[in-house]
Amino acid sequence: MSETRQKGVNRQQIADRVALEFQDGWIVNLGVGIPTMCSNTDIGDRDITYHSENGVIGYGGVAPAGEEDLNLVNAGGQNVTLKPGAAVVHHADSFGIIRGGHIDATVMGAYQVSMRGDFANWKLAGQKGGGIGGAMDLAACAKRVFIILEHVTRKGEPRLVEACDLPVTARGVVTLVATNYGLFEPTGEGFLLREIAPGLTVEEIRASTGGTLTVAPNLGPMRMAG
Amino acid sequence: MSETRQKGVNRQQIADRVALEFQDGWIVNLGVGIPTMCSNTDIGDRDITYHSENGVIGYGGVAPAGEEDLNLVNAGGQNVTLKPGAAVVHHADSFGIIRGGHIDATVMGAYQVSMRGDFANWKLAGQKGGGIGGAMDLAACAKRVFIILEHVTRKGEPRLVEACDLPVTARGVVTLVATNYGLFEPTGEGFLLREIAPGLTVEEIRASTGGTLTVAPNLGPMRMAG
Amino acid sequence: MGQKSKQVASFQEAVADIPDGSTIAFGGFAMPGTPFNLIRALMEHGAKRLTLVANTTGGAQQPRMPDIGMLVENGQVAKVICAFTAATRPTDVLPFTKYYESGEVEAELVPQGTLAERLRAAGAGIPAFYTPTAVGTELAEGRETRVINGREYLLEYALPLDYAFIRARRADAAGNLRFHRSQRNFNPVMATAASCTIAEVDEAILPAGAIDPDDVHTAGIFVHRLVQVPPAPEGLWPTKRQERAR
Amino acid sequence: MGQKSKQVASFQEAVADIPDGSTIAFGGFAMPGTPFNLIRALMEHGAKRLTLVANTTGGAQQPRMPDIGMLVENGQVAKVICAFTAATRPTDVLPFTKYYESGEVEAELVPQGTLAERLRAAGAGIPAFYTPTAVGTELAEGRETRVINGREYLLEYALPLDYAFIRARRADAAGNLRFHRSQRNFNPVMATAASCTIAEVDEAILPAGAIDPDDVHTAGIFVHRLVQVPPAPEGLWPTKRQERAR
Repeated sequence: MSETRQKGVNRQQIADRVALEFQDGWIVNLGVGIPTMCSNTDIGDRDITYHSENGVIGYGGVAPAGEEDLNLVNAGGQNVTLKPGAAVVHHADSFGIIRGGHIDATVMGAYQVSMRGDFANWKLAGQKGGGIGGAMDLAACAKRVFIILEHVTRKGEPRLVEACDLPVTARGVVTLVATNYGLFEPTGEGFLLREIAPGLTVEEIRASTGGTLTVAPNLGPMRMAG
Repeated sequence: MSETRQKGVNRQQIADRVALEFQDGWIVNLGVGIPTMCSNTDIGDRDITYHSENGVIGYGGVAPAGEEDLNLVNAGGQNVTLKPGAAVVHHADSFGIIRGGHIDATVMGAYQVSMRGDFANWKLAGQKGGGIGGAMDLAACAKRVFIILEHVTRKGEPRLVEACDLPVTARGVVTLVATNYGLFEPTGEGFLLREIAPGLTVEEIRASTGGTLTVAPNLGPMRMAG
Repeated sequence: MGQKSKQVASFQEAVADIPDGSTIAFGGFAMPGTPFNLIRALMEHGAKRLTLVANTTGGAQQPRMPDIGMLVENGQVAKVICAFTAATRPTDVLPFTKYYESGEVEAELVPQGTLAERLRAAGAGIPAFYTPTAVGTELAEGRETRVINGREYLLEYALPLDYAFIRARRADAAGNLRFHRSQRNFNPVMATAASCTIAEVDEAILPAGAIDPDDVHTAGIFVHRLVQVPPAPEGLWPTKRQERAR
Repeated sequence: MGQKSKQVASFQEAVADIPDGSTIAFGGFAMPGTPFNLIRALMEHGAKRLTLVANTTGGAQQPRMPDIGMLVENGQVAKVICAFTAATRPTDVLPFTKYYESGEVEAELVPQGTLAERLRAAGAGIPAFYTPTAVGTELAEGRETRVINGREYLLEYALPLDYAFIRARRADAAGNLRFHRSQRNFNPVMATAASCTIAEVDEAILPAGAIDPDDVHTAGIFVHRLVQVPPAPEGLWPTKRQERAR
């Protein structure tokens, strides 16, 4: 992904906008890629516990070079640190936490998200097999599913679509979508544009969005962290 | 139970006879009452791991007075000691061990055992409710179920019966029955008498046993420990 | 995490918001791990029409400690879900029995392993599972079974809780817990199954991070309130005695 | 217990009796907890028509370490059960992919949490359970679902293993194990699901009882063979490096 090619806000800004949703005391699972960048965002003194599929509860930032514990990684395989109060459990207990509804929010990347809240992120068209990892468990069971993606593909096609044509990860679960163009809510009948990125117009966004785009009465600029 | 009232071997001797069945490396669960006494038996250098429903794996004898750890009990609530190599798990994991077939033998008391290997030990006739505890899990899932009971009730009625008239704990699971009269195997068609206690005759035993009693071709005296 | 302590000042405060009709589980197997102080506070609190979940209904031990039998006698209980509604020895009569036999209180008798697994399932998002336990018994009568690989199994459902009352040896401010020996028993499992878990703790609450992450038995995300047990006689049940150094 | 040590002298000896057609699981999530030394020994051993269970098929990391992809290239594998048959980034091509796409090797793609739970179920005597994961997806097509309390769930079956290959930080002679940080991952769960669990261990094997019973992560009853990992370069993957003291 080239930052110059894409309009709107940059990747860290998309992550920042999603991180602003996190409320004090939440347990949050961040997917590989842009979602990981949510942990860089300054959201004041809100107390967030980050959970990783491999059973790490309460991890912090990436370990400084030379200080890595090689046996301590997050879901993306990065050597992370632990915050005070962290705990480690095994994989079945870790997914018990996920499946049991103990995760307040999961943030994931996706290929497509539909206006009914379906999304696809594990298998490309024509591919045999795929990479599911923990995505289906998180998608089906977290209290809130936030999706981060670039608004259009490299070919300029919409990723926010009326219905996913790729195999879905879960149906009807997405509550919020953040892209470089803005912040959206799948409503069932369309995508509700709640915030708009600087330099974009509603008409540009509508032209790049599949399905129906509606605009929130209180449409505002895309909120930034700090 | 009065020792003078009953014929045949005493309670410790019944427990001893069952303990002689334990093989090197076995994981064994002992029920409350006479079964607990199996851990007193000298079975040489055979390495037995005793498991208790509350998640204690590898407990030893009862703690000497004044040296009890009040937070360490076996299934009967006795303050026990731990052997080197012991481990503690929680209740769901402890019954995962039971249900998962990791227990080589469970030894339990019972009100009745049938010639098809059913047994009853949780509810008396006419009682509302009962005391199941871990008995149904152990009975259904241990690799071997050994039952210890006195051969007849206080009224002199057989406890080895053609079919249980009390509510059963599990069906078709009992592989060995030890009583003060001898050692028996439920075969489906009857009880096979394998060993006979001193002072008893086959005819006396037959008269005190429900269902069919058959006698092993190699019938021997009831084996003793040590 | 760990910025705010989960410690509350008293047992009264810890149970103050419990509404009538709640489903509450109590850890404990024999004496170890039983939240006697929280049970006493619940008796003082007076919440009614409760559904209680525990291994036993209590009342067999002497001297008598706060237990389900006492809550029943106090008129607070509608139903009990447990592995014993009677003692194993028919000669022991539990205080609970007379209320159960008269129909004043309802009971659901569940094999101990099935009880533990139903709680674990509730915490782990498994709505139902199959088990070989109780197949062919009175408990399976009229219920759904299924043959899998030639063996018959009983369908059992998750048992979610509103509250879990548990007891631990050690806690940090983030709610991470450690249990001592067989104090552990049902406590970690009930903690995962409850919307709100309240732990009474033998030792002084430590700062967050004082327990190594590899040594945590119950993760703090499952624990919502902590109360330190004061020394006897104010606090019930010896907090530490005669432990064998290994 | 604890009278006889479970330690064996070499990785070769630890895997010597593994027959063709076995189902073998490998612990590990990214690098931590992966039994690289046992995998290498299995490649030398040469057992064929294996069914392998793991989170991924491996091959993404550089330098390349012994993994499922290598066992596949070695002609030892009939089927793989895992949560990734392709990388998350479509541009990463796994060595496994070409064998899978050509049909030489079969694969069963399972969501990671369902995989962990199927293993846990096998160890805990639960033949089948319901889960919300994968409902409404391609993975649920043609399979049995059930509505419980108004929500749809998918029926999943236990996944029992012949062997589990795992890696731990510390062990005693009785087989009790401790893991360091995220080294734990699938390892304790796979250990419960296997008829024979073989653990490679970072540190020298301790006498039975050297690990406090409250500090055991995997109980020795689930562990059958222990092999100590020798120092690099003979032993694969640093046994201890740069660990932050807390």
